[in-house]
Amino acid sequence: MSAPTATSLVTFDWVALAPVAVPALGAVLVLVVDVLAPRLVRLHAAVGVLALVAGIALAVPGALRSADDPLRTLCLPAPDGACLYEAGPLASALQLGALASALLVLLLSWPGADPRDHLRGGPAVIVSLVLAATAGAAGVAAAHDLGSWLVCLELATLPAIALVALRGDAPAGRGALALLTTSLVSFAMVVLGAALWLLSTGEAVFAAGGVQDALADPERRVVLLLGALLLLAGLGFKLSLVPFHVWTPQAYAGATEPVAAFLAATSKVAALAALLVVVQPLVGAGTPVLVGIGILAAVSMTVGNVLALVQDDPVRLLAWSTVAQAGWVVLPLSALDDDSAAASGGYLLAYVVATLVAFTVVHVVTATPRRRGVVDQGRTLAAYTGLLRAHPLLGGALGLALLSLAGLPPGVIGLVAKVVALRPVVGAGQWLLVAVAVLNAVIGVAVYLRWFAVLLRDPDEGPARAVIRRIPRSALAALVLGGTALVATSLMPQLLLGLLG
Amino acid sequence: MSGTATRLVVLVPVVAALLGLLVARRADVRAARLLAVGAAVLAVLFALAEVVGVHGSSGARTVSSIPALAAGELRIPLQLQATTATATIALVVAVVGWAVQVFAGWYLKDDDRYGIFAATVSLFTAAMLLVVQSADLVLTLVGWEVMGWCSYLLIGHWSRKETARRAALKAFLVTRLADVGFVLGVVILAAGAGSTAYRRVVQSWAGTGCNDAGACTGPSTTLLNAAMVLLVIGILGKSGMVPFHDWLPDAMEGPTPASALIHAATMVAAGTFVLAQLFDVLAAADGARWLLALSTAVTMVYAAVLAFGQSDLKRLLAYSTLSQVALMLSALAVAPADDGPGAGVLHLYSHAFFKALLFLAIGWLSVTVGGTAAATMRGGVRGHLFIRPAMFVGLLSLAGVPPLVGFVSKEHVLDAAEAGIGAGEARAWLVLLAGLLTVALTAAYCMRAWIVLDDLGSADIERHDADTATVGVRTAVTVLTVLTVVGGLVVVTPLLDLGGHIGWLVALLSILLIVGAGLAVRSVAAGKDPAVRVVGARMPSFDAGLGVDRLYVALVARPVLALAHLVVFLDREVVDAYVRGAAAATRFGGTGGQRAHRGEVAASGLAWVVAGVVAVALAGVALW
Amino acid sequence: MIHLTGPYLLAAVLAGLGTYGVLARRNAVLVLIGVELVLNAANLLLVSVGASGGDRWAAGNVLTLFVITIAAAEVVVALAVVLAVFRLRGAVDLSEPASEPVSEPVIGEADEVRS
Amino acid sequence: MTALDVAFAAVGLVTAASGLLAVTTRHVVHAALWLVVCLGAVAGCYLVLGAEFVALVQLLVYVGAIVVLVLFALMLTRAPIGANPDISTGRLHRVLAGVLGAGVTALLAAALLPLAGPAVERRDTSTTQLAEQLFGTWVWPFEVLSVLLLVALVAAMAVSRMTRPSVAAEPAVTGEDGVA
Amino acid sequence: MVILVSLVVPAAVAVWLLTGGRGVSHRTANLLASAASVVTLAGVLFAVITRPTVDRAWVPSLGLRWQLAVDGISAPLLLLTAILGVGVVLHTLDRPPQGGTTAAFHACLLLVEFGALATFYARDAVLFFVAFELVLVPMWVLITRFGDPHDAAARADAGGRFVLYTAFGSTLMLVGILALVAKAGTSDLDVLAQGGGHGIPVGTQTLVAALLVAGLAVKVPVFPVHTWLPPAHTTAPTAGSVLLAAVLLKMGTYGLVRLPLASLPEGFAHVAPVLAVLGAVGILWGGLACLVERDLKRLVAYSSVAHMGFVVLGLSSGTRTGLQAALFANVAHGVVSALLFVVVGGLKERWGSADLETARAALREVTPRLGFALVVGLAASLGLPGLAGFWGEFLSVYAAWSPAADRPEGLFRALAVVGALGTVLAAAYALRVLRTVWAGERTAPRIEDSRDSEWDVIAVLVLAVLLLGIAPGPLLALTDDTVSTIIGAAP
Repeated sequence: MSAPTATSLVTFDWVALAPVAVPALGAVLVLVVDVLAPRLVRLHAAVGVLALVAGIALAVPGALRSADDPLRTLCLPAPDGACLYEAGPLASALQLGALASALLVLLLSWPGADPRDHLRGGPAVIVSLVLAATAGAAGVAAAHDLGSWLVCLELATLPAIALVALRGDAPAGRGALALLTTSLVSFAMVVLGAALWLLSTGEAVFAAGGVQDALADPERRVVLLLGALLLLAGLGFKLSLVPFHVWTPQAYAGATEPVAAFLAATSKVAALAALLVVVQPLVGAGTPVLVGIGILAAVSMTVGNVLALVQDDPVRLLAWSTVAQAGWVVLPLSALDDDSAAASGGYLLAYVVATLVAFTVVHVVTATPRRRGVVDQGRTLAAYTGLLRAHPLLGGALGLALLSLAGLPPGVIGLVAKVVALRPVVGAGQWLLVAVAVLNAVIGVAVYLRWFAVLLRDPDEGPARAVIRRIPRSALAALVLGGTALVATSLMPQLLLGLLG
Repeated sequence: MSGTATRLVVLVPVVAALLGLLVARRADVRAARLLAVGAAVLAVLFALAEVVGVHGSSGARTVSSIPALAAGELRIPLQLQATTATATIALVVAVVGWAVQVFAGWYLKDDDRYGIFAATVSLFTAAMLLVVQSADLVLTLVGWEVMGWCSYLLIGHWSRKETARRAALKAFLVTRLADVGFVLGVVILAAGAGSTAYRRVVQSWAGTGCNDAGACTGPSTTLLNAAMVLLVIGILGKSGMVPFHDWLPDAMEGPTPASALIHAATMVAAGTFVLAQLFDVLAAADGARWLLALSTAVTMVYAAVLAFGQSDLKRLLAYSTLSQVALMLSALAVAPADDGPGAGVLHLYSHAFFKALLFLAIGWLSVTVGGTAAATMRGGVRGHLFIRPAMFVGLLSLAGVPPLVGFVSKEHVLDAAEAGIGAGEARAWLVLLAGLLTVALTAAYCMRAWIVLDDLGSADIERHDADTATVGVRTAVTVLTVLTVVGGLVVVTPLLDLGGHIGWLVALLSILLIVGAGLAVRSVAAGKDPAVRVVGARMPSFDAGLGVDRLYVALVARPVLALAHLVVFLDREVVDAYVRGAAAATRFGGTGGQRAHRGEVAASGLAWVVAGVVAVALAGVALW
Repeated sequence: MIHLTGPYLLAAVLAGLGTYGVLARRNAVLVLIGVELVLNAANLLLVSVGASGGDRWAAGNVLTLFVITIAAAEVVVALAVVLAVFRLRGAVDLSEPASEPVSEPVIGEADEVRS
Repeated sequence: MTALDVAFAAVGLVTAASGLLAVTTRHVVHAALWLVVCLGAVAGCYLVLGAEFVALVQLLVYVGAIVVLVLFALMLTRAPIGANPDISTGRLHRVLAGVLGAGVTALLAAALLPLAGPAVERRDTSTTQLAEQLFGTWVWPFEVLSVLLLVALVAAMAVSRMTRPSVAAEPAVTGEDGVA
Repeated sequence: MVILVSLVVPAAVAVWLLTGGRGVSHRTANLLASAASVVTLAGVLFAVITRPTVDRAWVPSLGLRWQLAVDGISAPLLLLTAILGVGVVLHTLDRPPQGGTTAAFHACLLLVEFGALATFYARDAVLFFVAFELVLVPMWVLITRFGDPHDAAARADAGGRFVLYTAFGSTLMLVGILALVAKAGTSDLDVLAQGGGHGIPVGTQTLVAALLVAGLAVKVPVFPVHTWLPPAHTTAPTAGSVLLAAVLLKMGTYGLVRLPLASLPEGFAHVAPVLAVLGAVGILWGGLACLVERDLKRLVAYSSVAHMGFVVLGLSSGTRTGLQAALFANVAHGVVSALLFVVVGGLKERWGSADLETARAALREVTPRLGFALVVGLAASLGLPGLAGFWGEFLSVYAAWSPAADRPEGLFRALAVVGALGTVLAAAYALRVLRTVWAGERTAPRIEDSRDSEWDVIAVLVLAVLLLGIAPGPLLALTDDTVSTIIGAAP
């Protein structure tokens, strides 16, 4: 990149920046390859996968560092000393989550994997969009200043809108429009919030020092809190927190399953990562922010669960489940102590693994060609009748994913995640919130077991027995990857939680 | 030696019961009979050995049974004891048990469930032996409850009969209800003593409460009275005293050997022995003694009256049991603390013999004549070589004619009451008067029974010739007859520790009463059943126990069932309604929310976003 | 010398107007206009921070540039989506409820034909 | 009141008025044109606040590019020329929107105005300084921004090249050939 | 190590049955499951004798450890679980399950066993919770898939109720555990028990104890959160009912002992009176409901509510006797209810329904073995001495009469009376059942008597009932040390 000029020289550590830079370069590279060899669609996907794998490999070192000694780069010279890029174990773990989930999404949308491939612009566009958005997600996790935070956040959002629209039918259009308008408004709110942040702290970095100064001054304190709340609200959209959630079911249902999976996984990682960057310096900011988060968490999980309970379309069910799980994700943040950020991240990663597996299975089941004369029920729960016996691998993976989401063993990872998420809240003694969480844990069990019960049925009871003859190899790979991750983390939750330091 | 015997006396019938259960499945009656009778003989022998063994040593001896229980603060040593009194009563129980087993082996020889019956009887005997020999309240409770359960099985033995099923149910439930008192009494006593051993309980409750240091901490009299009242309630229930009495006559639905067992030496009399063990405590509990005196006084007269009017001779015997057991217990209610419970125990001893004799005789007779109704049995004993003398002796003893064993023990009871009057206890008057009245009434119904059995109708020699009774049965009846005649001699042995002696004045009075009542009945009879003459059309009501059963149903069963229905209703409509309500509310919220989101209007999403932002911001700023 | 009251007030007014615009419009493109107003309000704040010297590294101005660029990128994508939707539905009315059943099996029918 | 204040008040008034018209007018195209005025006036505000370069970019990018795009979009979506009540939501909705908008203004004003304080010395940021910072301190977001722009372009092209669903179903039938 | 064997074997076999061995025949699956459960039983036996411990890190970032051990409180329950684990598998031998594959059925049985064993082994509060949750899904599958084949809606309802209700309870418990761990700074149950809540303010202790009690009460179940139990029992297959009654309910009481009682004695002292009252209400409530209940399985379920009331009453008294009583009654109820459910389940299979109002052949006449087993079960259920039920209930009443010094004596004494009255209700409903089902003169329609594996299971259970009743000493002695430690730790 360009050489910095003398006065405001920043250090550059390419290795540290690699988890962001590699996918971004990958996106460009895919476009280049597309120009050179437009017919080699599998090559496009392969380049994308390679970029993500490389990104994952390069993100690992950051995750293994201790929390006191994060990866820092883009640091200003001595007197200022602030760094624009700071990736501790938590941020690196979130980067890993974003990259890995994007990898699964790419596998799912592998060219030819979906016989209904309606995506316009060809695989290259999709791959590059996914890569770019992933780069944004990885970037926002480590962004330490308003500039890169805003840019990366938008980089993570904008391609997703296009991805939804790319399916190219009316529901997709509606979903994309909903996502678009909501995201635009939310982005405006975020920018407004960022402006207020800068105004009150006088700092363009998310650092505790400036925040403390601002908090000490009653007048600036209001502005800062208002800014923080606006940022929170803007990110609430991305996390699908109620009341910023309305786009979620529309966009999920409109998009193809891989894109929905992307929205449910990578996009959420980006959102939480962005939120954590904002929230961490606010430790000690006092109640308003915390109460705000708490209210959002409680309302989200309740609304999400209750509505998920009555859905018949698995994608919509997963959409509402996302809303509910988003509530759980931010729940620990309402008790802002040292553990809550890690708790939140841990819960998110557990959710991401489980939900990706669920989406993978939904994708396979929905995309399966039907026999002649068989009514298509791909997007109803009835299509999953007896899946566990008819197709053990799919059924087993989906079952495990659902149980993980419900937080019941054998989906131990989901259970452990609930423990992790509840711990800070209980520790802080926020009993009202705890009560809501307890109720929602129960409703959540009902939500997922309702689906799981369908899997358990006799396959012959189904109105139209789904014949899944052959799972595309890429989807199988995604399934195996996701399933293995789920099983492994269920057996050894430390694999996942350990990432967070 | 006596320790081993003590254990074996209990253990042998238990083992016999368990083996009996296994044998019962095979259709082989002989094996079951051999086992039951053999075990009974063994038990008698061991009991005999125990009596001999105990006689040599002095004082109470405790014998460990199974290891003591570690139940936290409470100590449950689970020991047995071997004293002369316990050994003697155990011997009596064993003998009666043996006689019943022998008799049952013949009486039920064609019954397809004889094996079970014999095993149950063995278990029953074991339980009674346990109660008798127990040195521990919990062991007593064990025996006590097991007896109750066995009585349920025995009474309901002929479970194909609805009446038998109902009688069994009633017997168990009534006694069980009363047992609440027994259990609580035991609990309170044990809680006070920190141990369930009789010795410790008596020490801590009856003692002056002064320890070595001289600090006197007497036990709370309220608690003491409460405990003993509760205990007495349990005993009243088991013994069929008013107001729990109605189960006992109904229990005649069981086979006669079972009746003999329940009525003679075991269940109904067990309370007497338990109270005798706790006599020192009881003596300090005035309230309990009053309760006991009242209930027994009422029962002895009431049951004697009802006995006279029964149309069924077996039920007559049942009511006589009530009356006699009331007499036993009344001795404990009034005997002065110094005299001890000897009179009651003595009556228990004697009643066991003659009542067993009477039941076996009447059972034997019923087989030959085909029923126990007075009308069927008319003249039934005439000409029978065994039953006639046995019946004669039994009824005389029941009536308390000297020098039979019944006379001896009854006089001791009356004497205890007299002594109680001497000690200035008002309830002793009550008991004495009721006792004397009972003496007359007893003589009357005995006379009636004899008139029915011997004077009326004609002997059917052929039926007697067809008598299939085995040698064993004849032996058993003979042995019991002999014991009834000579059993009174026990007062001159040291076997039973008697505090009092026969008061000659009262004895004379009672003899006069007996003779008078007997003659009166005889004169009324004039060739007909005196009861028909006296009671006449009211006999069905006498048979029905004056309708107490309906009272039970109305006062206890119906309200409880109504409550149960209420509980089920509440369970379904209130307790569970919350659960269903929560589920319904959630689902309702779901559909409502779904409807709200159905339009999928992008603009409303935006509206939500903006409204949310403003709300969050306002909330944040306002809360700040 | 300048009072900052003016910029702050104007920013507040613009944000309010933008909010109103977002909510009061049915046409997707016009909603976009509302969003632009809010963005400009934010930019105004950022620039005024720069003008008052309350920041380091010229953050106010630089961020404004960033936001303008991002807005441009957004508008590009937004207009593409709007056009696509217009072509699919013939209108870009945000208040229009979903006319077809929510989970219509559009794809399945096509597959059925093919198989 | 300094001279700068007066200048700011002038452009500010224009900004606010044109902004108001942009969100209330019933002419679709007028709305876009009022936006042009408003954004231009904002550029004037930037000038008053001493940020020449930003003002320039505002004019260039916003007024020059964005608004033109908006106008194009309006035309392509066959927006009606002339007054059209259908472009706004119902009355009640608008009242609510007004309340919320006023709420936002009030909230922001209430929070910000206490911070305004006395007049401050305007600090101009020279374009050189800005450039130095932009390519020094802010080089990383700047580069990411370039990726964002690229991706946005690609995405926009892909999305806008889509055909109608009935036609779109065809490539799927033939398999993998339906690439861009 | 032997602990791990007894955990890994059932889990591994279950997983294999669910994955690799899906298609195996009933006999093979049963053989395999039998082998696994027997090995498990051997492992548990060995563990109970040698008392090994396992302590390995599992999730260090949560401080969660595989901390497993055996002590006097868990040993009886471990044995009970392992024995019944063998029992239910054996019982399935002649009854190929309906509603799903046989492999899945056996796997569910083994998983429930695994979860229960892990719960009783666990010495870490959070691990305890995780293990506690393990049994939910397999049990739910047993109810909803393999339950009463006549009524799918009832199955779904019962299963849903079971899983949601208990999930609610366990989440509450989790909150309690987290609060406890946060306050006490450790999740090691032994350390918690030694600490005895020192240094935690009484108010907090009470709150946390209340949370724990509320959560665990669902599982026990204590009135008024018992309404999941009757439907679950009614619809579950026999093996499921047995596990539910004999193992799952025990996890609740075990948790009550381990968590609030041992770790927060002061707080528990404040909650105990309420708990005791609820327990006593449960005794009456269950007993009364049984008096008019028409469905035999529901009746046994309600009787469970009553029996667990005694356990709770004993626990609440705060004395060593009370705790001993509770632990004994716990095990006794496990054996007795298992026996009853095997018998009643067998009857329901033969009759096609368990409605008491339908006239049927008297068991005493046509199926003496089943009749005998029913008599023994009900006699034990009404607390007949010499059978398992007596000791626990008697000691419970005793403990309620003489509670610990910090309990309201008058209240507890009243509850002792209530408990004693409850035994009469037990007698009443037991005899009601015997009168309608066991005794009678009808001999038609004939049903087949118990034999083969069913009879073996029944025989073993009857023997256990007798053994516990006649010789309660070993069991009481087994728990004695630990009980003294726990109550002794109280200030």
